[in-house]
Amino acid sequence: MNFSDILTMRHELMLTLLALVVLIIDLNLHNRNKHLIIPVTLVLFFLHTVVGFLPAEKSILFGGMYRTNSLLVMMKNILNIGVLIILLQSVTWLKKEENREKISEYFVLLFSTLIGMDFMISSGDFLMFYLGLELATIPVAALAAYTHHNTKSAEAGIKLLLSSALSSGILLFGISLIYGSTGSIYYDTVMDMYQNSPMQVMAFIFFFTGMAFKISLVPFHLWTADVYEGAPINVTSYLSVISKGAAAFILIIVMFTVFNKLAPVYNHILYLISVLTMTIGNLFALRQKNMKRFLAFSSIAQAGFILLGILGGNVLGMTSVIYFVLVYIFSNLGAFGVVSAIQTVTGKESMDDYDGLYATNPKLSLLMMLALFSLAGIPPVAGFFGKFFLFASAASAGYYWLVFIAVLNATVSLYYYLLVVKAMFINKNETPLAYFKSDLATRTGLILSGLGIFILGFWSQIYEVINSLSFGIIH
Amino acid sequence: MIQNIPLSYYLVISTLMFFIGIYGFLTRRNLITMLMSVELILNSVNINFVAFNRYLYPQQLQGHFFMLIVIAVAAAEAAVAIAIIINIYRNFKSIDVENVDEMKY
Amino acid sequence: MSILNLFIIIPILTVVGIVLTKDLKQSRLVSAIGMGVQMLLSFVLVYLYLRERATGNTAAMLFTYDALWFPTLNIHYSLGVDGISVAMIALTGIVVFAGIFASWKVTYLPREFFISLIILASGVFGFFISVDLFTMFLFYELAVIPMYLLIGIWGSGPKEYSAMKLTLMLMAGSAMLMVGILGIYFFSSPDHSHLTFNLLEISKIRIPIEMQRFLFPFTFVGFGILGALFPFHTWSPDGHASAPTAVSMLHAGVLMKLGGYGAFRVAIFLMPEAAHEQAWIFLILTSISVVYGAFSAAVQNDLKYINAYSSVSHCGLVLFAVLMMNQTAMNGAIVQMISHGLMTALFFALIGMIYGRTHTRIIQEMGGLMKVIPFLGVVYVIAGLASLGLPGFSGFVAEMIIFTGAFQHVDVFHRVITIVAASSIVITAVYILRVVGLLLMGPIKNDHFLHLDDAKWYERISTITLVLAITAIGVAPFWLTNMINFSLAPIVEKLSAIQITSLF
Amino acid sequence: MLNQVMFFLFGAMIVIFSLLTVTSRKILRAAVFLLFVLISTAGLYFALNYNFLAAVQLTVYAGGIVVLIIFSILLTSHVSERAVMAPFKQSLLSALATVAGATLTLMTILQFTFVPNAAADPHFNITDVGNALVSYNRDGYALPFEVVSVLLLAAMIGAIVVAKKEKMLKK
Amino acid sequence: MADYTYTLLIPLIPLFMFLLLGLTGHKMKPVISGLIGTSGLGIAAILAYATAIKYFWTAHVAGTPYVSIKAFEVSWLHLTEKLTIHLGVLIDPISVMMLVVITTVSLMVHIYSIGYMKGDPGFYRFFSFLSLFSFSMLGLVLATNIFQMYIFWELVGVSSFLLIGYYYEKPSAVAASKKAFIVTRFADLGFLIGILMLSFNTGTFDFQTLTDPHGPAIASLGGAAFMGMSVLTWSMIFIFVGGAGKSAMFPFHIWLPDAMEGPTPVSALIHAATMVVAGVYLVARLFPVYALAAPDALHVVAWVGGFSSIFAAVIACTQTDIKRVLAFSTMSQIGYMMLSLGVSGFGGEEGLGFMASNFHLFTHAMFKALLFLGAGAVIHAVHSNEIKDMGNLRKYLPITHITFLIACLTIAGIPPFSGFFSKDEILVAAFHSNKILFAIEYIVAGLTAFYMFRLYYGIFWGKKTHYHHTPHESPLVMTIPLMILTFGSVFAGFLPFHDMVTADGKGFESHIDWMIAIPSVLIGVIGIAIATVMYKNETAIPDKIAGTFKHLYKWAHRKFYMDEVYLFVTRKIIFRYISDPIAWFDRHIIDGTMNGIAGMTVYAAYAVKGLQSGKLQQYAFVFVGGTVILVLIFVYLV
Repeated sequence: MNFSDILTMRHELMLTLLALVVLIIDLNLHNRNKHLIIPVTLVLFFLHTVVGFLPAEKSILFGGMYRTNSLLVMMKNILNIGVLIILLQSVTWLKKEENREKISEYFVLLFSTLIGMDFMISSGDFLMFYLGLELATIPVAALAAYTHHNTKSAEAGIKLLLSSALSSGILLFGISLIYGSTGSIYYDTVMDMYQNSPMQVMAFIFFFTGMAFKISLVPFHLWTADVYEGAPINVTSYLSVISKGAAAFILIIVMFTVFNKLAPVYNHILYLISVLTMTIGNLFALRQKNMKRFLAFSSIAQAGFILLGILGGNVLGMTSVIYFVLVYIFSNLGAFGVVSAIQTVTGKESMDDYDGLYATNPKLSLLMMLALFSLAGIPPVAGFFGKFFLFASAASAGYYWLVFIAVLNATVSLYYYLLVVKAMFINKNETPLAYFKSDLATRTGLILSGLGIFILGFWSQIYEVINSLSFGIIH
Repeated sequence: MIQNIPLSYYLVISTLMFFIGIYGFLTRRNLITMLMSVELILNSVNINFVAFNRYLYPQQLQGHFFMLIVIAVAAAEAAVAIAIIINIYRNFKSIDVENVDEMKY
Repeated sequence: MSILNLFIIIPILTVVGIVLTKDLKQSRLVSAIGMGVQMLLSFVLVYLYLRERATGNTAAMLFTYDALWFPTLNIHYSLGVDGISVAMIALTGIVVFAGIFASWKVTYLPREFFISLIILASGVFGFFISVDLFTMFLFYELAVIPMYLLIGIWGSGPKEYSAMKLTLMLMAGSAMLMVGILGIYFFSSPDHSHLTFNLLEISKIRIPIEMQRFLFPFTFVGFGILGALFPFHTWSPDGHASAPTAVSMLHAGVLMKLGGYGAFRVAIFLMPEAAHEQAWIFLILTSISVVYGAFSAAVQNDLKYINAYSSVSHCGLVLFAVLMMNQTAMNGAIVQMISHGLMTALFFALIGMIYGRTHTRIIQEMGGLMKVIPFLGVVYVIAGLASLGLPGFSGFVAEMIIFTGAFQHVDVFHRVITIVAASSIVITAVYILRVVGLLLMGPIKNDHFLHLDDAKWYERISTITLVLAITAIGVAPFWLTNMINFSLAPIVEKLSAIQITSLF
Repeated sequence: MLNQVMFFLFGAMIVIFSLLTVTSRKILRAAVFLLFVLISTAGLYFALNYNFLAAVQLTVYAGGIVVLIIFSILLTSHVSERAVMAPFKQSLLSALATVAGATLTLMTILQFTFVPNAAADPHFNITDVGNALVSYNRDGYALPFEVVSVLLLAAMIGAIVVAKKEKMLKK
Repeated sequence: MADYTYTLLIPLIPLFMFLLLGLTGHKMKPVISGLIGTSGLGIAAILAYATAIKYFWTAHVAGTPYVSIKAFEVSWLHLTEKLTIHLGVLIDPISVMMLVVITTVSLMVHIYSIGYMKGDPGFYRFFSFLSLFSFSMLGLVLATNIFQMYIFWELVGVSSFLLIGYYYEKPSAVAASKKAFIVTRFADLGFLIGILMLSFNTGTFDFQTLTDPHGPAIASLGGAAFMGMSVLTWSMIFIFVGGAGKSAMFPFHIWLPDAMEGPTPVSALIHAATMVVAGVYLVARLFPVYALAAPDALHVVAWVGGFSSIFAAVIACTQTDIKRVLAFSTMSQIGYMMLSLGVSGFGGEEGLGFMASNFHLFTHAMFKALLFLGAGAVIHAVHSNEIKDMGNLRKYLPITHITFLIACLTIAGIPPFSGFFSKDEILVAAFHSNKILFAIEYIVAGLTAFYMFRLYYGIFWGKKTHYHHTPHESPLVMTIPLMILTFGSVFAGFLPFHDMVTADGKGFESHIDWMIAIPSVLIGVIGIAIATVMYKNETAIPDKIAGTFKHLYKWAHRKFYMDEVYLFVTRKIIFRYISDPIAWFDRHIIDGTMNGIAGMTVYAAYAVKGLQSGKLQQYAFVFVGGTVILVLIFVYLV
C-alpha cells in the first residue's frame, strides 16, 4: 500500500477530512459566526467534487475489501454532484435561526453518510458493504430527526432508524447464511461459490429485502413516505435522491457480480417487485396533497422502473440504470429544490398552496414543470431518455409485457405530475404565494438541476461514457 | 467439543432467536423494547457468524470479525435510536409506538 | 446540412424570439413571421423535392441528414423526406400558419400560448421529417404534451378534465407504441448484431413473423389512438371541445395525422405480414369508426363535438384506407389526411371565430348567421361542402381515391366493407347540412347576433389560406397524388410481395 | 459432555430469555432478560473457544448497550410501569408470520448441508486476532476498523444533535 | 372528323361567370351582375347551337351513323394502373341534344330571372348560382367517363341545394334544400357503388369503351353472379339508383315537391327541364350496357318509370299548390321517359324507346320550362302558390294565359303540339314491349290532361277571386322567354329525332302509329273535358268526387304519405334509433369505460390507502410478511 493507493480512495478520505475540518472550524468559531461554516464547506465540497473527477485507475485495496475503477468513481461523482446541489439548496434553510447551532453537525452527518455510500459502492466484501450501509443510514436517521421542535421530524427519525434496523437485521441474517454456505464474505469468492440451492436463494432474498428497503421497493417501502414527509426538506431530498441512487448503484453491482448466477431466479423476483412497486407507488401518489409525501411516492414508483434495467441484465441495462439514476437525481432535485425553496421561505408544502404559482413565481413553476416532466419521462427533457433506455434494456431481454405495464404506469404517473402542473399553471387562486427571491446558493442549485434536466438527454456523450464503463452481468 | 454438537443446533437457536426478535419488534409497543428486539436479532446473526466461522471455516476469522463489527454498529445504532427516543419522549410525552403515527396514508 | 434541419431550427428560433418579446402584439408578430417562414419553407421544400425528382433521383428519401446520436443503441438523428412526408409537411405548414392567425387575439399569457403552440408544431414537423424511430417517437411525445397546457390553460368548458383525458389516453397510446418500437428495434437485424432504429434499414429485413404478430397490434393501436381509432377515440370529442381554437386546428388538423402516418410508416411498412394477417380486425374497427363517428356527429349540438366526431369518421377512413394496403387506397389515405387536416382546421377556425362572437357553440341557440356574418357563413358552407365530399374540394378527391382503391381489393370482404365505409358519405351530408341549416340559415334567433362583426383581416388570412389549399387540392389533385404515388410505389411493392390469402 | 451440557444450558437460556424479553410486561425486567440472553450468548462463544468475542460480547453488549438501554428506560418510564401490550389481533398475526417465517427458514437451513472447509481446528490466540485487525491484506480488517470509528463518531454527533436541548437557541 | 375542341368553352364560360359573380358580385349593381350572367349563358347557348348544327347537319355525312367524338380529354386523377379519372368533352347525339336543351332553357331562365328576381338582395348570388348550375349540368352531359359524370353529378346536386335554399331565412326552404340534397345523396351512394362495381369488373370508366357493343367491357361481363343476377346487372341497378334519385323516381321522389321552395325560375331550370332528367340521361348514356348486357336492370328501369309516372299523376290531381302540381307532373313525365328507355331494345326499330325517351326529354324540357315560367309569372302577379288564391286571371295576364294554355295542350298530347309526337313514340314503344306498362301510360296520359287543365282552369278561369292588388302582366323581360319557349313547344315535335338520336347512332324510319295515337289523343281530350266540366266554373263536383273517394283522395293529397315515411326514416330511424343510441353509447359506454378505468384507479388508490397506516409495527409486519412470502414463492413454489 502506497500513496497512489491512497489516492484511489480519495473520495472517502477527502470526505472524512472534510468532515473533520468542518468540525474543527466549528469548534473555533464564535457562536455568532457559525454561518461562516456554510460558504467554507460549500467551497471545500465543490473542490472535493472537482477532485473526484480526476482520472482513476482500477485497483483493489485491503486484500479485496475495497475495489475501485472508473465506473465506481463515476458513481461516486454522480452522488457528489447531487450532494453539491443539495448543499446549495439547503443554504437558506441552514441559515434560519433555529438551525444556527447545528450547521456543522448537518454537514458532518451528511458527509459521513456519503462516506458510507462511497464505501458501499467500493465494497469488495459484505463486511464493508454492511458497514457502509449502516454508515449511510444511521446518520441520516439523526438528520431526519434534525428539527427538534417538530414532532414529525422525530417521528421520521425513529421510523427510519427502527425500520432500517429491522431490515439490516434481516439483511445480516442473509449475509450470515451466505457466509455459511460459501465460506467467505468476499465478493469474488462468493461469486465463485454460489449455487442456487434453496438455502442460498433464501439467503439472497433476505439480503435483497435489505436492499429493497434502501431503494424503497414495495412491500419494503412503507417507511419512505412518512420519513420523507417528516424529515427536513433537504434531508428528504437527500434521502430520495442520494440514498436511493447509491442503493440502486450498489444493487446493480451486487446483482450483476456477486449474485450473477442467480439471475434466472432473481429476474422473477424483480419482475414481480417491479410491477408491484410501480403500481403501488403510483396508486399512493395519486391522492397525495403534501408535496413531500407526493414526491416520496413518486420516487417509490421510479424505483420500480430502475428494476427494469436490472432485469435487462446486460451492458445496456447497467448503463441505463446508472444513466437513469443520474437523470433521476437531477430531476428530483429540481422538484425538491423548488419545494424546498418554497417551504423554507413560506412554510407551505401542500399542493393546494401551489395554485396559481406561475403568476407569481414563473421561474420556479417552470423548473418544477420541467422536473416533473422529466420524472414522467416526457421529451425533450432528460427523463424521457432515461426511461426509454430502461425500457429498451428490459425489452432487450424480452420483457415486452413488463415494458408495457411500466409505460402504462408512467402514464398514470403523468396524471399526478400533471396535477401539480395544473395547480401551478391552471388553477386559479385569489392569494397565490407571494413572489420571493431565493438567495444565490439556492438559485445556483436550482439552475444546476434545471441545466441537468435539459442537457443530460441531448448530450449523448454522457450516456456513452457510462456505457463504455459498464459491464453487465458477469458470466 | 464441536464434534459433539452439530452446527445445526446453533443454527436452530440463532434462527429461533432471530424470529423471537422479530416477533418482539412486531408486538412490543414501547420503542425501547423494540430496540431491544433489534438487539436480539443482531445477536442471533452474531451467533450465526461465529458458529459458521468456528465450524466450517476456522482457518480464517471472517465471521469472527463480522461479529465484532456488528456489535459496534449495534452500539452506534442504539445510541442514535435512544437519542431519538428521548427526543420523542420530549415531544410526545410517551414512547409508545402507537402514538408515533402522525403521518400516514 | 440538409434543408430539413431548418424545420427544427426555425421553431426553436421563433420560441427564443417569443421569449424575448414583451406583449401580445410582439409575440404574435414573431410567431406569425416564424411560422410564415416555416410555411414558405415547406412550399420551398415541395418545390425542391419535385425538382429533385425531376432530375431522376429515385432514392427513397431525399435531403437526408444523418448524425449519430447515441452510438450504443445506434440511435441517429436522421432526417429525410419522401413525397408523403413532403405533403404532410406542407399541410402542417399551412395549418400552423393559419392557426397563428386564428389565435391573434389571445390575451391571457400570450407568450406562453404561442410558445406552446410552436413547440407542438415543431413536434409535428419533427415527426414527419424523422427517419429514425427513436426521434420519431420523441417528436411524437413532444407534440402531445404541450396539448395539456394549451387546453388546460387556454381552453374552455371542462378543460381540465378534457386536457387530462386527452393527454393520458394519448400517452397510453404511446405506451403501446413504446413496446412496438422497442420490439421492432430488437428484431431489426436478423442476427441481432446491427440493431437499428432506421426505418429504411429495418424495412429491408423481415421481422420474424411471431414477433410481428405480437408487435403489430401494439404499434398499430398505439398510433391508432392518436388517429381516433374506435373505441379509443373518446379523448377527441372532449379534447377538441375544450381546446382553444388554434389548438383544435392543430390537433385535429395535423396531430391526429401523426397517427395515420405512423400506422402506415411504421406499423404496416415494417410489419407487412402481420398487417396482412390482422388487417381484418382493424378494418372492422375502422369502418365502425367511419360510420359510427358520422352517426354520432348527427345528433351533437355543440359545434366542436360535431366536428370532433366528424374527425373520428374521417380519420377512421384514413386508417381504413391504409389497411387496404394497395397503392391507390394508401394514396387516398394520405390525401385524406391532408384533406381532412385542412378542412377540419378550417372548421375549427370558423367555430372559434363564431364562438368568439356569439359566445355559444350550441347550434340550437344560433341561426341565420349567414345574414350577419356572410363571410364566415360562406366559408363555413364551403368547409361543410368540402367535408361532405363535394367535387372541387379536397375531400372528394380523397374519398374517391380511397373508395376506388379499396374496392379494387381482390377479396370480397374488403369490397363489402368498402361499401359500408362509403355509406358514411350520406350521413356526413346529413350532419353537415343539419349544422349549416341550423347555424347559418333560418331566422336569426337572438337579437344580439344582429350586431356581430364579420371576419377581421387576420381571420380572413387564416380562413382564406385554408380554403385556397382545400380548393387547390380539389381542383388539381394530380400533382399531389403523383408525388405521393412515386414514393408509395416501393412501399406497396414490398407489401404486395407478400402472399395474400383470402379470408373467406 | 460438559460442552454439551453447557451448550444446551446456554441454548435453552437464550431461547427462554429471548421469549421473556419480548413478552415481559415490565420493561425493566425485559431489559434484564435481554442481559441474560446476551450473557448466555457470550457463554456460547466461550464454548466455541472464541474467548475474545465472549469478552467483547460481555463488555460492549451486555455492559454497554444494555446499560444504555436501562438508563433510557429509567429516563422515559417508571420502574413499576407495566408495558402496554399489543392487541390480540396484532400479536396473533405477528406470531403467525413469525412462526411461518421460522418454520420456513429452519426447514430451508436444515436441509442444506454445510461443508466444512477444513477438518483441522487451528488455534487462534489473541495476537492473531490483533494482527488480523490491523492487517490490510486479505483477511485483514484495518479498513472496517477505521470505518467503524467514523461510524461511531457520526453516531455520536447524530445522537448529540438529536438529543441536545434547544436552550442554546433560546439564549 | 370535325374539331369540336371549342365545345370546352360551353361549360367553362358559366364557370367563369360563377367565379366572377361569386367573388366580385357583391360590389356590382344587381342589374349588371344579371346581365353578365345572362350574356355568359348567351354565348354558351350560341356555341351549343353551333355545335348542334355542325354535328347533326353540316359535319355529318348523311346516311352514316352518328359517331361519338372525344373532343377533348385530360387526365385528372390517376387512380390505379387501369383506372384514371379523365376530364373531357364527349360529343355524340344525346350530349349535343342536351347541350341545346340546357343552354336554351338556362338562357331563358336567366333572362326571365332578371325580371323575376328584381329587387332581391341576393341578386348576384342568384345569378352566380345559376351559372354554377349551368356549368355543372353542362359538364355532366359532356362527360367522357362515368366518373366525370359522377363529379358533375355531385356538383349539380349542390347547385340544386344552393338554389332551393336560396331563401335561406325561410325555414321551409332550408328544410327543402336539405331534404333534396340528402335524398339525392343517398341515391348517389348507389351510383357510387355502381361505379365501383362496374369499374372493378371492367377496369374502365370510359363511356366509349363501356358502351362499345363489341368492346371488351360488354363482352366480358355477365360472368360472376350474385343472388341470381350477374354482378354487372347489380352494378347497373345501383347506377340506376343514382339516376332515380336525381330524376325523382319513386321512392326517391320526395325531395322534388319540396324543392319548389326555391325561386320559380330555378324550378323551371333545374327541377323541370335539366337536372331531373339527368337520371334519364345517365341511363341513356349507358344504354348499350343496359340493353346488351343487363336486361334485368333495364326491366327495373321500366317498371320504376311506369310506376312513378302513374303514382305522380294521381297525386298531381289532388295538389293545390300550382308548383307542386307541376312538380308531380314532372315526375310523371320523367317516369314516361324512364319507362320508354326501359322498354327499348338496342338497334334500329328496336331502339324506338330510346329515341322516344330522348325526344320526350327534349320536348318536355321546352313545355315544362314554359309551364314553370308561366306559373312563375302568375305567382309573381298574385304572390301566392295556392290555386285557391287565384282564378279568373286570363284577362289580367293575357300573354301568360295563352302560353300556358299552349303548354297545357302540349303536355296533354294534343296534336300538332310537340308533346303529341314524343308521347306517341313512347306509347308505341311500350305497346310493342309490355302491355301492362302500355295500359298504365294510357291512364297517365288521361290523368295528365286532367290535372293540367284542372290547374289551367283553376288559375285562369274558375271563381272570381278578389285581389288586393290588381294583378298585372309581367314585364317583357319575363314574357319574351315565355314566347320563345312556346315557340319551341309548338314546333319541337317536328324535329326528325329518329334520324338523329338513336341508340346505335343509325337513323331509322318512324311513323305515327295512328292506332295508338288516336286513342291517346281521345283520352287526352276526355281528360280535358272532365277538367272543363269540373273546374271551368266554380262547381261543387270536385268536392263531391273528393268526398266519394275520400280515402283515395286523402291518400293522394297527402302524397301517399311518402313524406311521413321519409320523416320516419330520418327522424326516427336515423336520429332516434341509430344516432341517439350511438351517441349515448359513445358517451356512456365507451367514454364511461375510459372514465371507469380512471375511476377504478382512483378507487384502488383509496382502497390501498390503509397499507400506509402510519404504524411502524404494521410496516414491519408487511416487511417481514413480504420477505416470508418471497421466500415461500421463490424457494418452494417456483
